[in-house]
Amino acid sequence: MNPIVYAVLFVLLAPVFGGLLAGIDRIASARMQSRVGPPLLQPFYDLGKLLQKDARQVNPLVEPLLLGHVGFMAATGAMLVGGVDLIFVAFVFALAALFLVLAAGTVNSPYSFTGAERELVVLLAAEPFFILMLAAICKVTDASSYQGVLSSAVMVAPKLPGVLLAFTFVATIKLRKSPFDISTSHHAHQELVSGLTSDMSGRLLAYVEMAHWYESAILASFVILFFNWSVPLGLLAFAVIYAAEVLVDNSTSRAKWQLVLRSTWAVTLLLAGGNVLALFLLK
Amino acid sequence: MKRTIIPFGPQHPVLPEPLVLDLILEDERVVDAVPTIGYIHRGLEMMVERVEYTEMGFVAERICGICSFMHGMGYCVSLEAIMNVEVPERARWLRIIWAEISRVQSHLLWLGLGADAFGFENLFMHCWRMREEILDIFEKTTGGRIIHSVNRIGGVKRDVSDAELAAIVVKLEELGKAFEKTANVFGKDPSIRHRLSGVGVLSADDARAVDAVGPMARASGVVMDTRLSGTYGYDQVDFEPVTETAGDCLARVVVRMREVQQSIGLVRQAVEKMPKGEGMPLENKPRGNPVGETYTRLEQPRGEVLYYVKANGTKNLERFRARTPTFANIPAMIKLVRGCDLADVPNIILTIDPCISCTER
Amino acid sequence: MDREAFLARVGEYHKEGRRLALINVTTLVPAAAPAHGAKPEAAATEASVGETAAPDQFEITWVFENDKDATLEKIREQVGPADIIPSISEFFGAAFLYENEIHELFGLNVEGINLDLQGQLYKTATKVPFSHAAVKARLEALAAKTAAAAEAKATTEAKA
Amino acid sequence: MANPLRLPMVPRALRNLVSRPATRRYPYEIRPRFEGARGTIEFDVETCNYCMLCMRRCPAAAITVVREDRIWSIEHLTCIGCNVCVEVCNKNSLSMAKESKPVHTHAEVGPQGQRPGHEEWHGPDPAIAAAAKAAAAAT
Repeated sequence: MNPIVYAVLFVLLAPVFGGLLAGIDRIASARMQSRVGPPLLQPFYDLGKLLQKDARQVNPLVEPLLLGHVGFMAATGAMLVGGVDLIFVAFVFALAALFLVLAAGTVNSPYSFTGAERELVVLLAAEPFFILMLAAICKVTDASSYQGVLSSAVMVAPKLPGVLLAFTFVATIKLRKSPFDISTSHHAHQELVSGLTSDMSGRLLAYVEMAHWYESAILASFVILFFNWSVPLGLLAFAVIYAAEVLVDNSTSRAKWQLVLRSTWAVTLLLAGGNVLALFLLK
Repeated sequence: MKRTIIPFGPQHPVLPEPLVLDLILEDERVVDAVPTIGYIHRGLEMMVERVEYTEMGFVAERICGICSFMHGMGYCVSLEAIMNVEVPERARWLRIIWAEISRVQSHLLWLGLGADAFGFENLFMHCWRMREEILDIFEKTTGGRIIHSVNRIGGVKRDVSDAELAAIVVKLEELGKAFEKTANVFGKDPSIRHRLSGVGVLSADDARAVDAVGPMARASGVVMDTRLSGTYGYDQVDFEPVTETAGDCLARVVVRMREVQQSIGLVRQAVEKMPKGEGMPLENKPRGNPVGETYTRLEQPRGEVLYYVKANGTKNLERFRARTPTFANIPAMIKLVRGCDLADVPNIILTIDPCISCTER
Repeated sequence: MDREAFLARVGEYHKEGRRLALINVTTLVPAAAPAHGAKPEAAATEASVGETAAPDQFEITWVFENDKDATLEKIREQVGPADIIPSISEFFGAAFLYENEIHELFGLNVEGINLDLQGQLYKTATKVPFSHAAVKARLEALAAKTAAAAEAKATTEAKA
Repeated sequence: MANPLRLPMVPRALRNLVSRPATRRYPYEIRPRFEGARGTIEFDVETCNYCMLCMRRCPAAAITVVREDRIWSIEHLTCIGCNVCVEVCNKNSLSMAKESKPVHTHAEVGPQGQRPGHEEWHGPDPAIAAAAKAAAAAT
C-alpha cells in the first residue's frame, strides 16, 4: 500500500485510538482507586464539551501555537508511518512538543510560565533518549524508514532490550503519568495548578488533549518498531507498557523536576547507552 | 536573578481553603511569603450581638466543618464553667468518645489531602474511603455527618446505647488494622519519602519561638498536648502524647498517623470506663443568664484551640473569641515556606493542616 | 498603659518559656438596650466584670500559657481608641497576626509590628467592624427592631 | 534511602482493580440515611398554637411565625438542621425528617416573591377553629 494512505489513516484514526486509550486508562485508574469511574467514551464527551465552550484567549498567539502543536504532532505520526527518515521524525516530534512550551510561555501568568519551564526541563530529559532510540533502531535494522524497519529481517526487541526498558521509563514523561507529571497533570492538585495548561480553556485545551492522543498513538507506533515482525505483538507490548504506567501512576507520588532530570538521564545513559555500546562491542 | 511572584490561592486546588500567599520566587526558590486571609470572614464572633447564648453553640460549631464537634464542645464547656453547671458523667464520656472519633476523622481527611498535594491520588482515595466509615458512625450516633449539634450547655442531647458503643469500638479497631496498611504506604513509599523527608524542617526551638501548637509542635519534639492537663475527663484515660523529633513534613505525617491509632485506643478506653446503662442523665440544664468570663483550652485535631467567653448577665454574650490552631500555626508556616522549593510549598502548607475557615471565624 | 512596665513583664514571660496563647480585645460598649430583659446572676468566675461601663474603651488581654503546668497568665489593660499599643512581636514571633488583627478589626494602633500587613490581613465588608461606632450602631438597630416587634405585639393584643 | 523499586501501593492497587469498587453510582443508587439522621424540618399545621418559641430559639432565623395571621413559615435553605425547634416545641408540631430535600438549583421565585426553599403554612382562623372544635364537641 502507498505510504501516503498510511499517513492519512494515522491522522484520522490516531485520535480515536488515543481517546479510547484515555477512556480505558480512566476506568482502570478508577478501579485501582476502588472507584466506579467514568464511561469508556468519556474523553470524547469531554473533548466535545471543550470544543463547545468559549476559549478565553490570554494572548492571541496561543491559538496558532497550539494549532502548530497539534498539527506537528499529527505530522510526526503521519511522517513516521508515511516512511520518512526516522531521525527526522524524532526532531519533528521534539519540535511539536516545543510548540506547547511556546504556547504556554507566551501567556504572562506565573503558573503557566513555570509550567512551561518545567516542560522544557522534561523535554531536555526525554528528547535525547528518543533520538538515541530511533538511531539505535535504524542501526540495528539497517533501515531508515518505518516500513524499512518493519520489513527488516532483524527483530529489534531482542537486540535492544535495554532501550525498550528505558523507553518504558521515559514514556512515563510523555504519557504524563505520575511520578513524572511535573509540568502538567490530569488532576490539578499540585503547586502549578495543572501547570502549562492552566491558562488554556475551551477549544485551546481541546487542542492540547488532541495532541496528547496523537502522542499516545506515536508512542504505540514506537513500540511496534521494537516488535517489527508482528504488529499485533507490538500493540500487545504497548498495552503491557501502558498498563505498567497506569499502575505506577496509581502507586507513586509526583517527583520533583531535579529527580526527573537526573533519573531520566541516568536511565538513558545506563540502559539505552549501555545497550547500544554492548551491541557495538559484541559485534 | 529573576524574581517571580506567584499568587498562591485563594482558589488554589492544593488548598481547598481561601488563603492567599504571595510567594516571591527567585528561580524555583521561595524567598518570601506574604499571607492574606479574609476572603471568607464571616463575623461569627460578631453574631453574639444577635444570637442568644443558648444558641450560640450552633454558631460556634460552624466555625469549622472538620472540628465542628470540638468547637461546639469548647463553647459549651466555657459556658458550663461560667454558669457552674456540672456535666453528668456519661455525657462527659460521650463527649470524649465523639471528640476522639472526630480526631480520627480529621486526621484521615488531612492525610488524604496531604497525599493529594504530593500527587498521590490513590492514597487520597483510600484515606477518604476510611473516613467515610467514620462519618457513618457520626450520622448514626449524632444525626449529622459533619455538623453534629449534640452538644448543649450542661451536657449532650443524644445518648448512644451500650451495644452501639461496643459496635463502634469493634468497627474502629477494624479500621485501625486497615489503616496500618495505609500508614505503611506513607512510611515506606520511596516516592513519598522523596517528597516529604527533610522538607520544611522546624526545629524544636523554632517551634517554640513561633508558638506552634498541636501536631506541628509535637512533630518538632515539643511535648504539648492540652489533653495532658486532664480537664474535661481526660484525667481518667491513659495516654502519652505522640511526639517525633525530626520536625520535617514526614514527621508531621507520622505524628498524625500515630494519633489516629492513639485516638482509637482512647475511644476503647472511654467505652470501657464509662458508666453503663440506659436512661442515665445526660444534661443538667443551666438556669438564668451567665455572668463572668472564662478561657477554655481544648486539644483539637489541628492543635490547641482557645476560647475566651465573656458574659455580662444578658442573654447575649459580650465577647466570644476563638483562637483556632491554624491561626497559631500560620507564623510557623510562613517561616517554613521561606527558603523552600516551589514544589515543596503545597506539602509544607498542608502539613500544618490549615483550616482558613477556622482562622477567619 | 505603662509601656515600660508592660514590655518588661512580657519579656519576663518570654524568659520563663511561656508561649503566647491569645491577644484578645473586647469593645466595651454599654449595652444599648437589653434585648430580652437582663437578669444578672451571682456566679462569676472572675471578678473583672461589672466595671465594664467605661465609655469608649477597649479591653485588651494578653494571654500567655505554659506547656508544663498548663497555667494561663494574663495582662489586662484598658485603652482608648487613640492610644498606641506597643507590639510584643519582638518577644513572641506569632504576635504579628494578632496585632494586625487588632488593627484591622478594632481600629487600634499597634506600634512596631515586625510584619505589618498594612491592613491587608482581612478583607471584610465593613472596615473596622468592632469599632465603638460600628458596634453601637448594630446594637441600636437590634434594639430598635426588638422594640418595634414588641410594640406591634402590644397593638395586636390590644385589638384582640 | 528506601528501595526505589519497592512500591507498597502496587499490590493494593492491583487488588482494587479486581475487587468491587467502594463508591456508589450516586444519583442512580442512593444510600438511605440512618435512623435519627437530621434532614428537613416538617411541620404539622393542625397542632401548632403559634407560641413563637421556635422562631425565638432558631439560631439561623430561618423560622418566621406571624401569630395574628396564623402563618408558620420556614426558609429551608437558611435552616441549619440543628433540631432546636423540634426540642423546644411544646405541642410536638415539629419533627425532623430523616431525608433532606434535594437542593434547589434554580432560583425559583414563589407566587408571593418567596425565595427558593421557602415553605409556609396558613393555620385556620382562630374563630373558625374554635367554632369547629365546639361543633366537634357537640356531636
